[in-house]
Amino acid sequence: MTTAAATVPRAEARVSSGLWRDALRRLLRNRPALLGLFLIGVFVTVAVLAPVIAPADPLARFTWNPPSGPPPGPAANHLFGLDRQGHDEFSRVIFGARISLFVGVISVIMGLAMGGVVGAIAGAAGGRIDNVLMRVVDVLLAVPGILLAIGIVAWLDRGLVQIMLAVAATNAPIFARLLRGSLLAIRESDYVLAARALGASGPRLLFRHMIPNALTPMIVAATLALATAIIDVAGLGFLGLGPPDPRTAEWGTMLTDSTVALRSAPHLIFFPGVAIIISAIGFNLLGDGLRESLDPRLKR
Amino acid sequence: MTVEASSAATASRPSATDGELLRVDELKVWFPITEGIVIERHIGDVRAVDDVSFALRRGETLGLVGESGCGKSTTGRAIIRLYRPTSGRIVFDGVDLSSLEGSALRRMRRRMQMIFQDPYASLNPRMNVSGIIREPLEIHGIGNGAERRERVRELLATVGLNPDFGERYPHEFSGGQRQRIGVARALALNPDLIVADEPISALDVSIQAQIINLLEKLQGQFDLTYLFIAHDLSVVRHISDRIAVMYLGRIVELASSRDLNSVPLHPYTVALLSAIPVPDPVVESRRRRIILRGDVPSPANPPSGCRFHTRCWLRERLGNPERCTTEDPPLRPLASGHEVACHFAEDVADSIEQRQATGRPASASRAGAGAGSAAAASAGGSAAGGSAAVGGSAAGVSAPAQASTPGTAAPGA
Amino acid sequence: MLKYIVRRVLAAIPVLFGLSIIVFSFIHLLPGDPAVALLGQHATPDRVAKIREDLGLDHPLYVQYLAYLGKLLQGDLGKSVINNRPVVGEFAVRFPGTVELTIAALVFAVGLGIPLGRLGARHVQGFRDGLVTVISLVGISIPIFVLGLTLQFFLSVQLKWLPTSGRIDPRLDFEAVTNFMLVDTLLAGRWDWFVDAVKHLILPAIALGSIPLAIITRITRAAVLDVTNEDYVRTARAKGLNEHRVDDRHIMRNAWLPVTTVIGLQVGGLLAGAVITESVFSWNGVGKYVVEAIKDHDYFVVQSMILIFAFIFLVVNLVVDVGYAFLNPRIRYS
Amino acid sequence: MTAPAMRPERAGRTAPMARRTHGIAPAGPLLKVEDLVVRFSTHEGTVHAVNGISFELESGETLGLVGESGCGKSVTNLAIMRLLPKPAGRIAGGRVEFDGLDLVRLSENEMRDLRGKEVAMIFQDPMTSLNPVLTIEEQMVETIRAHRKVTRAEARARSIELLGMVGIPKPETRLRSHPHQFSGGMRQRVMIAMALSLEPKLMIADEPTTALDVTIQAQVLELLRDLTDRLGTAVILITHDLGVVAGMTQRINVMYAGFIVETATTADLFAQPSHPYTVGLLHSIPRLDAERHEPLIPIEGAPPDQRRSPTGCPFAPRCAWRLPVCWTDNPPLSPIVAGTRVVLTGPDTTHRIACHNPPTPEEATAGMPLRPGFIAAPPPGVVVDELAATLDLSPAAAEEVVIMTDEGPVSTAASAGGLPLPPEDDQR
Repeated sequence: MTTAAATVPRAEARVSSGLWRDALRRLLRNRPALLGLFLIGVFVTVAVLAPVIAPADPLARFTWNPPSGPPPGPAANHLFGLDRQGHDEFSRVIFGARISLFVGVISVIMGLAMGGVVGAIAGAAGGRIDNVLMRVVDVLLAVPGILLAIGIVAWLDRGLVQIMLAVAATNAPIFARLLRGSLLAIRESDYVLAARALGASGPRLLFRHMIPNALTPMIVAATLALATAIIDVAGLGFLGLGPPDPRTAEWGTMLTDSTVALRSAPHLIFFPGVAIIISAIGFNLLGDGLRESLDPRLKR
Repeated sequence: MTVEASSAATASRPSATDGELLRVDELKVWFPITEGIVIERHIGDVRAVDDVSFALRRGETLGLVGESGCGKSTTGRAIIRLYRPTSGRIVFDGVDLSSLEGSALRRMRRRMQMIFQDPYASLNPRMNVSGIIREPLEIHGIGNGAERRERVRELLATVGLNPDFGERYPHEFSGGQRQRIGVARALALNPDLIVADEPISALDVSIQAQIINLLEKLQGQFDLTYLFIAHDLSVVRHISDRIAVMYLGRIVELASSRDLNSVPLHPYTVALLSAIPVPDPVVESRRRRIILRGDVPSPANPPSGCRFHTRCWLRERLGNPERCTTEDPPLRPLASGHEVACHFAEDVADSIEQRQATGRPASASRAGAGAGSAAAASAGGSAAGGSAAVGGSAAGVSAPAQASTPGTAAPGA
Repeated sequence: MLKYIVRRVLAAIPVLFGLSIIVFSFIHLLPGDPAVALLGQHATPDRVAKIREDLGLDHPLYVQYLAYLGKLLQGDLGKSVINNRPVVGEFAVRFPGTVELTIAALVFAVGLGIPLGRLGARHVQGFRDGLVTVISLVGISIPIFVLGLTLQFFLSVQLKWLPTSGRIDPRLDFEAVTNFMLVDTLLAGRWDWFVDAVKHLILPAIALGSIPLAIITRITRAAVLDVTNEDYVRTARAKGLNEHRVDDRHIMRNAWLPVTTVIGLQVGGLLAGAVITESVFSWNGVGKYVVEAIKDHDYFVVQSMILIFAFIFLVVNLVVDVGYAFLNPRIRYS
Repeated sequence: MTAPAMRPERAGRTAPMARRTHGIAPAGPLLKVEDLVVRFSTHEGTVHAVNGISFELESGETLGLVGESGCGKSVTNLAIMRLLPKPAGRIAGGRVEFDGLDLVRLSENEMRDLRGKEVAMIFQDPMTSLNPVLTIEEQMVETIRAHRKVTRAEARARSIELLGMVGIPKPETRLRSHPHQFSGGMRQRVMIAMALSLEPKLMIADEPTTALDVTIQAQVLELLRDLTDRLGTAVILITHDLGVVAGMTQRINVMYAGFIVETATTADLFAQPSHPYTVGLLHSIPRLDAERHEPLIPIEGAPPDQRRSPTGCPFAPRCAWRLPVCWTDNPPLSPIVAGTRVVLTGPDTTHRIACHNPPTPEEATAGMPLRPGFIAAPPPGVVVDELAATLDLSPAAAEEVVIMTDEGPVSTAASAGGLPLPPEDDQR
């Protein structure tokens, strides 16, 4: 391997570029990542433009014949069919993207903020402070992901904010661990030593040297966490811990009583399910692509 | 510890010796070894640097040489105060650095800089070259934007890089060029002292000379004082005025570059010199290699007495005197400017080993040129006759590290 | 080695303490009046008074905590507010179901994930590798309940190959001895019952095991690729060993190290996933118990279950760490 | 040292071999590499790692392969062993004949039989070349049992014997240790023991001491020399250290950018270094035995980008002696004295270089061209005046060159925009 590495020249001669721009260039050459970007693009567009795209109000009720029979499946007037309350499933799937995107993004940002601060303090301070903070993180990590979220929602009662907090709380310790790990490694790197030898102050070391170099794994983790967040939010909804109003168009909640629908109305499982999978695949693809392009050594 | 008191004394004293820029006194840098999860227990120390003293005159280059783990890099880093000394003093231009903190330390850092070994690791990959070189100016608030830009261009030119390359990032440069960037950064504040920690050992042979020449040129140009740390004695000798040889956290020999090479007086230095291959088969055939047995002991648990005694060829020849294992030899002057930490250094002087190691012909063995068999035979003969003591007692099994002994292996085969 | 195990066990103690504090806060710091929150708005005043006394809510917090800790150490996990049954008893009956499911899922994930990962690594960048990558991507992106419902729809509803839900045909009548269906049916001496239990187990195990499968596949592939580039693998080839041996002894022996760690971490994910899986498949285990408790606002149950799950997770990780140390001579001899 | 003591024996052993080569004996040399070409496919393009090199090796001979990182010396040997990293590396042409077998065309199974048994290899970093999770015993025994039908106990006994031979104390107990329980020097001894366990005809040592301290290096080289000598093993020693080859080898190939640029007996090479690159290398390193402050003369620039297919002499951009022809024609390896009959191995090996304008012995000693008014030829298409205006190209003035000394002047001029050649990985 060493020989191969030694013979493989480093970078192409080109106009000067930072590592970020290099990474972007590599990302744009990565086909799976582009597919991921495309899926995310569709997802975000649908979420943002939901009122424009959706043919019906997600809460509007339609009727079907016979009223005692199962709700009708896909048809020309209702692309994804109707649910058992007579809502237009297509419109609900479209509006569901809003909640998934909103809750997912906010909870990942909250998780990043909480985990980032803890990780940065632990990684920058090291020693005893690090030790104490990491024990706390260990405790949170000991409670398996969605169970922690369930506990938090059960504790704080149902509600969008509670869901965000719950999902954030499952992500935060992971981010904290990750950032702390990279910071501790970077702390010992030669370029940080060099900056210290120049007399750089603590904040300068942290913000100019350590954090910028610790960001890449965080970016990757955050992207992948978006996929998990969407799944977790839907999971809470599925367990009946979703938004307090049961009529809310939320993908997981829409699946809640689908167990009954299995036999009579499989379209009520299929469409929200596919929506969740596609958006999760999008973020997973992008996350993997980012990992490869941000750290070219991983590329094979 | 009386460090505090004596440091106050030094501080009040005006620059004692003329032209002395740096004095390191009884420097110790120990790294604690701890055990336990909740409560950490201190169970020992890695004595990376254990009682080291030397001085640097303004404008000179002192080479610090030794094998990995001998504490040379730790010494350099402690001087720059990347590590806090466990004890001892580091007096830089009359100021004791060992206990300085905060802004006082930061002010002193303007005057001493460091060049690192690995040009790939020592530059922040997320900063462009001018950002890297500008950083010391920013930290110390020197100049305004335009002046700093100008200074960066000037520095790039000084180290032999295109001043227009400032916007590029480290990964776009080769190892040699990166090391030039590191040098430019070190020069930015016009320091008095530069600690160069293995500045060329990560570079390809043909690039090494570029950096050495650059460092030499800069020294003349900017009146720099170098502490040049390296494991390669031939490089150190080339660039240094004086050389300190370190072994297991101690300086074992300190001499002018010339003396160290021609009349090494510590058995370790002799062995080190003899171990370095010379790119000349004729010389190689004439030289006699001293093969030290075994590995360097752990600095967490150094041997008693003289730290080199476990591997010392001289001790073996002298019949293992007890003094070596019980008494720690101090660094003592043997000739003018030549200090050695060995009880029996007098026995090294003009020994066959010393002559062999330095490549000076032993009495009658300057045989004909070429690597032909004539030369070989005569050198071999002299080896067998002259210094059987080195390996004689260790023919194979009993002293495994000396698996082969020159005098015995060849004729036997 | 023993020292290492002792150290690992000791290191888990502060985590357990931290956990007990968090779980304690869960009830004693419920927003509003905990007693009211526990019993609901319409509880009778004397019930509220009773629970206030039980929880010691009138005492300072640290006294409350010490009392709680004292009970915990005696193995008292409290009683359900709804039906007054002790949590420990309910747990004992339901836990085997969860264990059975989790083990089955783990077997599925490990048994399929490792060969898939090795396959991908061996044909890196080839078609098979692409397939493996897609499998692991989908596996990680598909929620348990979506996969579970899909499997139910196709394999149970449409094809009728496997039962939709439950642990065993409810019409069967046999004595629950261990509460492990696979064991109990065998104890009953009925092979056909055993087969029925296995059939019930398949779909939930696949649904639950899909995410760990994806992760294990991925990490195995990466670990094998990493190790393949190590110098010692080149040494092994340079010694003239055959590929089979290079693969087994030199690559896999080392690749196992990261894989082991990840498998250990997956156990936590499986326990959490069991909560959802059991809901999808009406699987009578601890997970379903938790979900029901949440819906009933039966906080004591939720509290205790979180504690127990975390405890199990810690124990499993401890076991994995020790296994890791056993596989890795660097730790074994330190 | 043992160098002197050993030489007569070496000479004695190689002499008949040399005779055999040129006599009627049917057996050819032990190893015959002909026009070997190795390519690497990377994301950034094809790397021309080895570009048609040829050399031979007699039984028992010790050959040095010298050059800087990326020059193709390690790749050459991995190609011989057919251990190029897959799927990136491949042998794109040429023959490798070992003991009458064409290694390039051998089946994987046949090749495997050869590895470890006939050709053994030790690597640069003893810290990573041994499997960390297996005991030394497991690793040694499996080597022996891969090639010999012996019992585990017999293989173990042999392992103990081998460890003793390489100077590991208490081999019976150490056998049960794991690699991390050994120091670097000791691990390299284990590697040597393992490599020699089947008494191979050829041992390839790839920078065996680069990762070791100098006193440990002395131990290991001593051991390596002694053992291969005793067993009559031919050795290819790969190193960047001219000092190491000076004391260890009988012949040397100097490699640059995937070409052999100079080949000679060790004595000849150092007595009369004749390729500008060899001369440059010798002047790049301070010598322990030199008078102090003999100035170093660096080789300017950096090695070429091997993703471009080579045109002209690969060393031309960095060469102080280059002529206009050097930019366009790659010189073949030819005797330094024109018309000499070429001997490929043994003590009479013909001293050959690949150079259009070799330095004279005086110039080689001085390390720079001495011919009055000589100036290295500018790249084709560039007017001298224009170039001289930008750069001072004479090596003597090199230190003073302000602009892009590291880039090599060519790149500046060739791409008028001032773009440098892509940086090379000149670490290691």
